[in-house]
Amino acid sequence: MSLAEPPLLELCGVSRLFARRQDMIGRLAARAGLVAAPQAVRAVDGVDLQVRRGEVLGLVGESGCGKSTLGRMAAGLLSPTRGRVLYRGADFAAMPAGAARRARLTVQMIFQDPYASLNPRLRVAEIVGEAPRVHGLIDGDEQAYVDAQLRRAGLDPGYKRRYPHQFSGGQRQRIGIARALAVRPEFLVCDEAVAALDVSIQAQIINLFMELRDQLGLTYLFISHDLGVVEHLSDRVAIMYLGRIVEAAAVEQVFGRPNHPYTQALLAEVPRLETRRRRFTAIAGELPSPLHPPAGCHFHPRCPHAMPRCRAEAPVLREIAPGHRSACHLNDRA
Amino acid sequence: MLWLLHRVIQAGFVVLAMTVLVFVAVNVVGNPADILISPQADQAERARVIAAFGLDQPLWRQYLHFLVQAAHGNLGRSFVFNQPALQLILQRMPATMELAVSAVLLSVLIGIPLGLLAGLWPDALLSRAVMAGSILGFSLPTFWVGLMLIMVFAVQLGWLPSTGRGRTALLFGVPWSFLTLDGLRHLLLPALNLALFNISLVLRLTRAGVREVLPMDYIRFARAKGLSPARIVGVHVLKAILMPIVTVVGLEFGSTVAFAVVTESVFAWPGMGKLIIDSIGVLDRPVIAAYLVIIVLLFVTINLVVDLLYTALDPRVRSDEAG
Amino acid sequence: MQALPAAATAPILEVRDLRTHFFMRAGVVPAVDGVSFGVAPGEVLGLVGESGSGKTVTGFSVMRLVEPPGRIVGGKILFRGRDLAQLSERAMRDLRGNRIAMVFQDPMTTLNPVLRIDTQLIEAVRAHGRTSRRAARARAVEAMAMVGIPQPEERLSAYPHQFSGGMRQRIAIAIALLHRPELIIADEPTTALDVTIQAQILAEVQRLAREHGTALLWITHDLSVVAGLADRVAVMYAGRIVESGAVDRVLDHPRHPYTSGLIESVPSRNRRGARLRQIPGMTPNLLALPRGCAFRTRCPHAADACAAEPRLTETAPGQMVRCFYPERVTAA
Amino acid sequence: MSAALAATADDEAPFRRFARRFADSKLALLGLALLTLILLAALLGPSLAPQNPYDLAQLDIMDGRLPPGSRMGAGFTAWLGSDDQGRDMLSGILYGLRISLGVGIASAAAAGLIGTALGLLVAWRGGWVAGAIMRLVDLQLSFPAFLVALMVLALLGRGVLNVVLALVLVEWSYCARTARSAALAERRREYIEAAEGLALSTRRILFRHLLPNCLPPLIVIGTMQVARAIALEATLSFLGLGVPVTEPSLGLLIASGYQYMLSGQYWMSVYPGIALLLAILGINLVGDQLRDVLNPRTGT
Repeated sequence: MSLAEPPLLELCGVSRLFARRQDMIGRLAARAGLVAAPQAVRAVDGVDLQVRRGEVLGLVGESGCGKSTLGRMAAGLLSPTRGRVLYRGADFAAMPAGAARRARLTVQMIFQDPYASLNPRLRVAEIVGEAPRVHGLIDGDEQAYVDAQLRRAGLDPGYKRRYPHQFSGGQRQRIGIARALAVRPEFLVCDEAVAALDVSIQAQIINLFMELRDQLGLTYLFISHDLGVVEHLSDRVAIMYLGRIVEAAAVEQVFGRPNHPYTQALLAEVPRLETRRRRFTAIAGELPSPLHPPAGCHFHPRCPHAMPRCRAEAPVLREIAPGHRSACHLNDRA
Repeated sequence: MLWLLHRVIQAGFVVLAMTVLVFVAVNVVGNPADILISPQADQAERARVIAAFGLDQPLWRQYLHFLVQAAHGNLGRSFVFNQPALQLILQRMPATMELAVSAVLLSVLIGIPLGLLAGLWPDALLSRAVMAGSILGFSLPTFWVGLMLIMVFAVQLGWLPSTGRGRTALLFGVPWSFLTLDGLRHLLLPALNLALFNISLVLRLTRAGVREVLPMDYIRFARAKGLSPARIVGVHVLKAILMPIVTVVGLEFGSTVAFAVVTESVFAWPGMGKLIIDSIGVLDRPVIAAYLVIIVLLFVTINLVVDLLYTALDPRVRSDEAG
Repeated sequence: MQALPAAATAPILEVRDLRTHFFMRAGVVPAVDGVSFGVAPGEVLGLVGESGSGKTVTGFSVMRLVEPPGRIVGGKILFRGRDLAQLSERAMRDLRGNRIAMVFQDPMTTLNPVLRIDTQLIEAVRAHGRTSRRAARARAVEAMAMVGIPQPEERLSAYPHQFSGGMRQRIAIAIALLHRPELIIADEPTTALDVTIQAQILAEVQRLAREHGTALLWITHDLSVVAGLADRVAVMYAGRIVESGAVDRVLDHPRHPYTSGLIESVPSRNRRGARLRQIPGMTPNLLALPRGCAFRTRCPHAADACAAEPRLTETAPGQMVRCFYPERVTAA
Repeated sequence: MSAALAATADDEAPFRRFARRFADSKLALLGLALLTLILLAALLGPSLAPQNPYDLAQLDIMDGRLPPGSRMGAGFTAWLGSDDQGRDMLSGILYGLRISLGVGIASAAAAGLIGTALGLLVAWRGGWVAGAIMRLVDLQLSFPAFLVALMVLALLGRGVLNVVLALVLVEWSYCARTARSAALAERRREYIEAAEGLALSTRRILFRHLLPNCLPPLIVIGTMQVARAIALEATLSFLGLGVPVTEPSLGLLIASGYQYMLSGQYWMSVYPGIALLLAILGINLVGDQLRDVLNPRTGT
């Protein structure tokens, strides 16, 4: 890690709570002790994470672990309840409005659902061209600019007068990519960006992401539940479980020498093409509800190595080898 | 439990808010003194009456007085009938309730089967006819249909009477029309008239529910279990569509009571709706106030009951803890 | 047309030249167009395909649960020698949930949200044969325990929304197992679940199928799941089976360019960070399929001959391929 | 499966697709024809009517209660008869239609604007003001529109403007609720998030992205509201609480003819009633098909 350059994106102790909405009577009843006050859901709980310029950071976790919430905070779409999101060392929230607007453009998001992420009432040309026009990013002819964006995303500009419903899922995802790139970002947050696509289309989009990275020097936060995809295109990987990062390291380390019992279980259970007629054995237990996370280490009820300490004390994420961080009490014993 | 408390407190707020509105509507807009005091009265007489009715007090005092009186069931005397207004309204209430309940029963008994038919076989000729008819049903203005019913069945054909309740019989000390044949004959046309809109509503709601539920995975899964069509429609579909129907029928009961004003006017049905129209005509304010208070209480009760039923029917609402 | 060579024992289900079409306003969609396969007792057949390939419609066709505008327009569905396509609805109902059961993709929507779990289990018990409520309840408890639901007695009186997705899928599987069916059709039952929960469900299914000798038709888009679970695999593309055979044979030596493309585009088959090998083009529009081989517009090996319709041919023992040039496809 | 079939998407432009789907129903086309006819009749009313029924100088009490087809004193034929004031029924209906439609459209438009604006605001901003507005909406929706309108008019007294005011007062809450729920649903969709991520101004997001996508249910509700308002106005006028006798709408015409119906002089009530029915029916037929076509689950 070069000391000279600050990370492109830095999350410092970021938490996000979602309070359950309550009306006045409910609040009064809770204050009078008639009922228990509803807890807030701690979707993201004290996450520290850095993304360096030019790298692809894969963020892996199962549903409800808070990875999408984390991605939205990284993209500036959601403000953290606690902690700071620093972009090149600067906090969006502390910038003057105009500067913040411009700064926000440098981080763009690619969404999961290719059907919901495009405005159905606008033509493709407007979907892609609106933001750069509004922000004065187009020097010459707007149509030529839009054509160039579409072509770069692998779409025929001849279709730009069409509406989103006239495209397939893969093509819609390309439109979403063209829309994001049209405002010249340097950082893309991809939230399950290939999960909804067919296998044969998924490979095309992953390839597109990698081409764009080379062409434009993009940095990615790549959020996915698919370990195979993350392993393929990430430089570093962070594993999330119930709002916390449990392990983060270079991709070779995570997939070669997983440290955290959750990472180990996850890797063991991914079906692979190479393993035939295997006996599936599964870690016990359900994914706990984020509403009532277990005390101590969130993973302890399902962990084969759980000790009394795990029930009481949450392990901190600390470095166990250069560049390899893990949050497990087992590491203290060694 | 909390939920019930919630609803009751909410209902209390609604009633309180409505009494303010009723008070403002009846006692502030226009000068009640003008109505209470004969124009021939001299200044001293005027002052005496104003003091007697508390009209010289500040508004909030007058409102409190109104509230206390209302709580004791005293909402003033009708100028026209010279009877306590509340008593007047309560006397007419059974007739209106009888009419409204009959109309709601008719709408459920006719609406649900026709809606099921139209939902299960949407392309059948009969279903299309039913749906076209239902548009007609909620397009026809109630009062005009009433006139037409009278013209056809009472004037032209002479089959059924057009006005009044007919012979009544006592039950729990209250006169009812549905207990005598003559009363039923009198009840039929107004009940049908009042039900027409609700029949269309229930029918369309049932059909929409069936169309929505039929393509659901759980219906296909029920078929995959090998269940009979009767059980799938009778248990899986019906139970799933029941909630919105119960809600709407419950809430429509209130609307029906309100709309009875129209039907009662057309058929000269001696209920509280006819009374209120007459009272508005002669500005009999205490009666209007009493009617409003009764109606507000009625609606708050209906809403509460509908909520309770809804909770009994939908398990997802009942344990809202998780979601 | 004999599709697959007979397995060691006579197949429990044999589908021959099945055609299920959807009659839409825009035209006829041949969702399933001449599909043949067989499943033997105790065997797991993986039916693989992308969206629109017709794999799900195939499963529903076997259950005779295709809804309008879809209709089975041809072919035979032989279950223990009886043609289900010709069976009366009444007779079919006796088979469904009894001797053939099905598990659906999305556990959140397969259980009726307004009925208690016990109602939904007990009605399934009582749909086939006279059983007292008490006995049916006992059966339900037993089935819940069998799929690994803790405290089945108490949980029976809960409603579906009180269970997680994984638990609901277990309940759906319990319902499928109630009458010890000879064949279970599973339509992507783990796709909507998380990795760790998917592994649990796969483990249960595998154990139950082995213990009861149930035949399994496992429909999925995920080749990796098929690799771990199935004995044989059939790959569908645009309403047809393009390749089938033993799992090892097909995955290690695919002979159809589509199968090969699918396998090669899985990230773990590529060098990390390198460009993935991809199939060009889009999943086809079933209303405007190219003449002849439906895959030829995306195929690297396509030639003039492909404008004609290729037949399924046996390229190796048990391996059937619908391609004119199977020898051009070599394993990577 | 359905997704796979939907992937065979057609290449039609949205409006053509909308028009084609609308024309699917012959009943809806009939409704559209009916509606056009009624609107034309109302627009051209004064030039079509043989008489100005509001001009007392043109009325002759000697022409009173003539059966349909009678010759009037002024020399024209009263094809639909005349009423007790000596008013030609056809002229009365043409003029009454103008009032009925005018009141219905004006009140629905005003209620739609107010309700949509408030509904969007509530969905977008939240906070206690929004909460208070929604409480008010809920409160009002739990009482039948008819009753609220009845009471408002009992307070305000008769008059065309008062009727419009009363109708706006009862109808805005329906539009507000519809707008709010549509906006809340759309707001959660990712294209709104994308627009925020592209740092577009709030005004732009609201009016170019959110509002157009909330319109379909609002159009349906708005259409039905016009029909409802017309029916409500007629009912209130029938009860003597609506428009004044000097400007009779269809409802008032029916009411004044009512007393003669029992003596067989049906035309004074029946013909205005048929006109009223056709107007409401036309609107409802169109609205009903719009609901099917614009439904996000089945439509464009």
